[in-house]
Amino acid sequence: MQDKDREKGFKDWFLDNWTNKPIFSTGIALVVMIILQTWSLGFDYDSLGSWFLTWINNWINILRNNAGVGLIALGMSFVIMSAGIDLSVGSTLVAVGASLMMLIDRGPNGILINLGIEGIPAIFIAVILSLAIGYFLGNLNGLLITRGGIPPFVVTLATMKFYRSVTQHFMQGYNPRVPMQFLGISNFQIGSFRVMPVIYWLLIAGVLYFVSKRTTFGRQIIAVGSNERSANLSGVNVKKVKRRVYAITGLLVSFAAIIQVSRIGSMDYANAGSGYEMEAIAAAVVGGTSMSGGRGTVIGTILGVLIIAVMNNLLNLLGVPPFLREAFKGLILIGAVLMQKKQKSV
Amino acid sequence: MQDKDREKGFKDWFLDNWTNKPIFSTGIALVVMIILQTWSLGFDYDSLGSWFLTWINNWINILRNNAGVGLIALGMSFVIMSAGIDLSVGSTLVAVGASLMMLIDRGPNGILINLGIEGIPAIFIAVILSLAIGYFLGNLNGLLITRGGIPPFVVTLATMKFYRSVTQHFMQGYNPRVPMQFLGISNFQIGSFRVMPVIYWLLIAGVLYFVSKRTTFGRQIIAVGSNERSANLSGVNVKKVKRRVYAITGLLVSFAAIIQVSRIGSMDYANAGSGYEMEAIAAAVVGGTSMSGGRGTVIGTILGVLIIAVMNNLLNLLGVPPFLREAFKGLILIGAVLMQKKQKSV
Amino acid sequence: GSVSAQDKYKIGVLAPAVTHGWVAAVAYHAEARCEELSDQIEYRIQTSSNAAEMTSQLDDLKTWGAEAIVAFPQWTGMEVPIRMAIEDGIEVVNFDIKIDVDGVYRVAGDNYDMGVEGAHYITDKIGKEGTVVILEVPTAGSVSELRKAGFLDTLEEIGADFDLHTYATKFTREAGLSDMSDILIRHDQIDAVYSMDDETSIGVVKAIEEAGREDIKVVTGGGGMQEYFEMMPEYQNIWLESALYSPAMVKDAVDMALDILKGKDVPQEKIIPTTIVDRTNYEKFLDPDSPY
Amino acid sequence: MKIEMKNISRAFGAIQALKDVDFSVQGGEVCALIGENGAGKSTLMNILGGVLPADQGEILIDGEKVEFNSPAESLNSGIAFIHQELNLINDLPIYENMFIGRELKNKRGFLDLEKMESKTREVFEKMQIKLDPKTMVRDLDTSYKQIVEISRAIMMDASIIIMDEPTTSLTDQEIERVFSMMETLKKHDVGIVFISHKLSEVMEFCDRYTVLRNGETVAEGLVEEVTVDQLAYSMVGHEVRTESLQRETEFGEEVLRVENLTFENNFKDISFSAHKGEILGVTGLLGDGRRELFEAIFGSGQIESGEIYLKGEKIRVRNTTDALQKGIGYLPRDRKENGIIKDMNIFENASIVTWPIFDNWGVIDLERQEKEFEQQVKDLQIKMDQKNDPINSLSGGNQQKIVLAKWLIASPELFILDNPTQGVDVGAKEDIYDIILELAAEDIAVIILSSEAKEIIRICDRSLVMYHGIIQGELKGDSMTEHEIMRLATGAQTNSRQEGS
Ligand SMILES: Nc1ncnc2c1ncn2[C@@H]1O[C@H](COP(=O)(O)OP(=O)(O)OP(=O)(O)O)[C@@H](O)[C@H]1O
Ligand SMILES: Nc1ncnc2c1ncn2[C@@H]1O[C@H](COP(=O)(O)OP(=O)(O)OP(=O)(O)O)[C@@H](O)[C@H]1O
Ligand SMILES: [Mg+2]
Ligand SMILES: [Mg+2]
Repeated sequence: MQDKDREKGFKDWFLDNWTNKPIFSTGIALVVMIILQTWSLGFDYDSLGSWFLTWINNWINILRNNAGVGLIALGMSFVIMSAGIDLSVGSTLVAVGASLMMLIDRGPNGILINLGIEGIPAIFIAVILSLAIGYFLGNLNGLLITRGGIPPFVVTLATMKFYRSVTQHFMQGYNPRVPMQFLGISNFQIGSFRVMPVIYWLLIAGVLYFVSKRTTFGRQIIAVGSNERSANLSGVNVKKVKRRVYAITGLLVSFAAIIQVSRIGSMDYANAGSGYEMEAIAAAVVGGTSMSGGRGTVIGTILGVLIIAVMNNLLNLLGVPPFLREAFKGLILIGAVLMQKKQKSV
Repeated sequence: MQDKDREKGFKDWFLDNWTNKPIFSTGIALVVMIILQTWSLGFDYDSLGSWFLTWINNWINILRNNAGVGLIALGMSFVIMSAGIDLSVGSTLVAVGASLMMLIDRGPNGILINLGIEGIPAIFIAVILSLAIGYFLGNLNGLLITRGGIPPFVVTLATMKFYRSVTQHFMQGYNPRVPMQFLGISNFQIGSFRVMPVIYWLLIAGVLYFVSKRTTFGRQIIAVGSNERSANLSGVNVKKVKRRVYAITGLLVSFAAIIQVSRIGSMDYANAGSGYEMEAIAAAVVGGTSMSGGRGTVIGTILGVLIIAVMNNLLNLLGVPPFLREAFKGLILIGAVLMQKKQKSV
Repeated sequence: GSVSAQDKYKIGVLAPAVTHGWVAAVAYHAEARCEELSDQIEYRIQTSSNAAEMTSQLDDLKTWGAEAIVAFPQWTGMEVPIRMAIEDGIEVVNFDIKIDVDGVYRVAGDNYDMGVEGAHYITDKIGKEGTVVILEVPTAGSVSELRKAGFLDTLEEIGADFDLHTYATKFTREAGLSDMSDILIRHDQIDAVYSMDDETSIGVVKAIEEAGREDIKVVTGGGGMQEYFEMMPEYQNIWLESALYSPAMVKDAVDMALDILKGKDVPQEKIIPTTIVDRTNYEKFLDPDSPY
Repeated sequence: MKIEMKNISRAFGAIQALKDVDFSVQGGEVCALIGENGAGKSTLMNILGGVLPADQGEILIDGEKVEFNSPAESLNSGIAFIHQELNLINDLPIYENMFIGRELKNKRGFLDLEKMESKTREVFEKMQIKLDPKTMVRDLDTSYKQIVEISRAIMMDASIIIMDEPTTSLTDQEIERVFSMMETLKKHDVGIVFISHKLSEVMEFCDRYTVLRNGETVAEGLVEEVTVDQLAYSMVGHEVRTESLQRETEFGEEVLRVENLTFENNFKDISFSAHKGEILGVTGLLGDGRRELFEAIFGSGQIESGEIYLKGEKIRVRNTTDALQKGIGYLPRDRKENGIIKDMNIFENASIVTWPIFDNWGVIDLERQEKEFEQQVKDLQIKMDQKNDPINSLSGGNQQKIVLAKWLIASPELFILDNPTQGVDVGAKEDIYDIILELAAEDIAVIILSSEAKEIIRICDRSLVMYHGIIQGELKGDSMTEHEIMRLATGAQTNSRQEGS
């Protein structure tokens, strides 16, 4: 009797969370995918230790490879929560990456080296300046949207073209050389694990979680995205909130650029970051952010990034026929969202 | 005195239209760009005749080259008006194009030829079937969105991957040969002008204009996109309207695929139609469609397509440095939208 | 149509949109060469991302009055529009992906041959047995398909008995890095990686390094990227190879177009054979001025 | 604090909404602002609230000239504003909505959510509102939303509170509580501007009144010196009928019968029927579940068990389109969220329901729609400029008339009206009652949902009173009194044995 009761207790708890907490069902979707993934790693009871090490390494790979997009997705989810969109993230990444590399370049054109600044101070200054540049570019998006009264889609489509194009134009034919020390930012090892990007991602996500829950700005993003008119009538400075959301996204993109440059030591201006806008939007939406604004969470977005990351990882591990890989991605994407709590329609 | 009055009349008329009719200001933006473009063709008073011929030919090129995207943009604007989005248009184009080519293929695997059907009947059947396939693929998007309760962004991102990937998988290494007669669909000349695609575009746009203004379905799209709840409580079958919007977009993409295949005589499954979703969305938004639904017009979208087309044409004619071309596109895009009536903010 | 006889020739270049490093380098070289020749020619360079867009640019070049066109698609299926251009009396020089139309001049490396050379290189280094990972790029269309076909056909011809695993990736170092790190998890033993592009290969090498793996003996590449060349001597345990398909070849295509307009006698086809670069000979190909 | 508005004028295109209007209010008094629909009340207050700029005129606070360019500026000088249409953030919980724009922070500058929640709880307790402050506003019914808005304004420590029709979806019980809160505020020297079409409220609660008609002040003075009839007269410019509408008619056959309808906790085991020519009222307090019940009958909500019979035939209503085709009409409450399509013009809003009914092969029959529309504009005396002006350019009451018009054009056999006279002025209210009576005379079964007991008594032949999702009792004829309704609505058992029919 008691047993049955306890069982019912769990079932009720589960159903209650399932229907009322979107994040819960997103989490379940992720768990199901992780089970699939674990199984595809060929669980082997005899050599549990080495199997587990592989499992851990696989996860560190996943997290490290997605730290950059993960940061961008967080910014994107704020933008979408405010009922906007930012297509320029990939191009901002390239612009910031190029500036960063020109700053720390050890070649003849390196900016800081020509000013006589080298070593750790140079790296420090370059990082700060890159963050400032990203913030500035994001802020520019925000200004065009709020002061110019142009739809976010158009503004960021335009700057997406502009930022990358100008970067390519100025960087054509020049390959900056990044100093070895700089690579430590991402490649520093803790034990035998290269987990720095993961740590940055989680730290920043923690800060943003706090910002979204516990600051005026964080809550006003939701107010503005949910009902701009009501927010304005309640005395919220709608334009300021919107502008800041884009600026912060620019800042997060800078972090991603720093991680990316310090990880690979170089950047391909034509291609780096291309398609990140779609990946970031997809992660946010899979994580429960509503494209019409007002709804979304930091944790949901992180889960969304992980669902997409595990999906890519899974397909590589399973060795799906290359030309069908994207088809499977499509199926998994729909499956993962179907598994989640249904949107209330009408 | 009278003169001044008349002047004031014009000014008032202009200002009134400018502030109250979004299409008017969009039209003005287009006119400004056409003036720039005309000027860039190097107006030459001495050889007016040949200059004019060049001008006309240039315009026929613009229209012909944008008929496909133009059709897709019309579908997209309906989708966006209903507060949805369709990212799968490019992939649907490839899927329909491949089916069409397999149907009329003159090689060993050609479907209709193997059934003993050739010539005009084969072309006729192939066209009808292609339209049906496009309608079906669009309808599938619609069903997943309405029955599955999955956000349009996720559904069409998934089918965008799925449709192209499956097409590539099946078409790998096979190049169908399109019969010469088929090329006539797009290449038939009227006088010395190859204008068939333009005619198709304008005819279909005319029908859609009527649908959007005068039919129950057309007006219900706006109702659904503006306030889904109110629409539902007014007896509108919201799910049906939404599903149909995607199906019609699929149909329009089929028309675009037929035009494209009959124009170029082949299709590259990896690249064809890639980026069309962005171009179509951009055209719709530049033409005054609101990303949050409820607002948009057929004429606005056509103007949007033309603004973007003239922009590309202008840049090609001016010979902007290739790496800066995209930067100029970005600037013109913002300029064109800034020139339009400002969105009322808050 | 061209109106009056002008003293400069009008040459148009149709390039793909710069979606990855090698293509960007081609666009760079094409522009640089046109600029050098600017006392003799007027030029326009257009970039596009698919056949339909390239076709409309072709129309725009006609409007502008191009007499010759250097067409450099990254996709198949430009035959009909190019045939129409030739019918309108425009000279066409084709670079890279083949446009199969009578009357087209052609300057190119050989994508198929790059695969052939890759197969020879790998069997040369690891013998005819072992595990080989092929990284193909479905999104790149025929470039990838040709290289892969050359590779597989040659393996069969040689009679190599590899355990082959094919994966999809992209021509970028980020994709190379992230996909390769998954592949390394899945396979405990890999002897060689057939990668088709230097950008991908840079990511692959980075993934191998991060995983601390020592079983991989060969990583191929394609294109001819300075950064990759410089990595070659740093890895003494892995043979880093690149099948050189120099983006600078596009200069020959521009020159050929000019020669045709000048009425000089030019060969219909100029195929530049694939050159293999690895740590034994990379120094010959280092060029501090190269953009790529 | 004393606020004076002097010589205020404001035009919207050709319409002169305000002409040289003076208005004032000061701490410790409640000033009623009344007038028929479209008289300019909301416009005047929007100018004071910084929502709209005036074309002309000035605003003085304690004799000093001020200018409000945004709602924030007006708020900051101590003016709280409850707008005619709900203005809450659906995606935030109640307690955060209470503090939007002036969030409480702790010493380190972070949000003090706990304090915001407990303060909200305090106010709710004072007002005897049983609401969990953590509930998402999205999940609240209109009446609860209105209560939240009022509580928010009350909590703001404002010197002046503008209330633009604050009580439209509240029941008498809540209205009483709101008034007692306001009484306290008044004692604390807060000034209140009170806009309402319920003149009894004005009489009961206000000190002064100002009447607007066509954008001009037509009367002002002290409330104690006038009668309801005088106020009504100066609002609409003619006598307003007050006699009872009770009528003696035979009802026809049964149109709707429901048996044991149940959905979760919203409504349980509901059985009743409605007949041709009958006007059936359904009332109750907040949370009685009547909206859910009738939305379900209209095909927009869910049903767990039970049956619906239409003209004796058992039916299943799959969706609202199906309901429309079967001859069921439903006028929802809360026009902003459920009734209006803001991107469509007046004419389209009035014809959306009938597009599929009148169309030829999918093509809208414009001529017929226009004819019907003109008729409704005349019957309902809708005050508007061009029929293709945006719906938002109409005053609140006129928007309500448009929403009503779209269903009248469809002429359903069974017509459910939820709060049909929300925000409608006294004159037009009578017109709407007449129309409802006419419908009944044409053998249509009419069901009216209302929280106003007076309205139910005035017009209905029979009424059902709901309590927590069940039908607590049925009242008819002389037994239909405010007292009896209130008794049932608060859960008391019925005296007679007339169970649910
Ligand atoms: N945004 C607007 N655009 C055009 N006209 C408007 C606008 N807002 C109000 N009006 C017009 O101004 C007049 C006054 O409207 P207002 O909303 O002030 O009326 P009201 O007295 O509040 O009426 P109600 O009792 O129905 O709420 C009306 O004729 C209305 O149509
Ligand atoms: N905020 C809430 N918290 C808890 N229960 C609620 C809440 N709102 C509604 N309910 C419950 O849901 C059911 C339906 O309530 P609802 O307010 O929707 O009915 P209604 O017919 O709209 O009432 P009214 O006509 O008074 O507005 C009731 O059982 C009520 O107790
Ligand atoms: Mg009003
Ligand atoms: Mg209620």
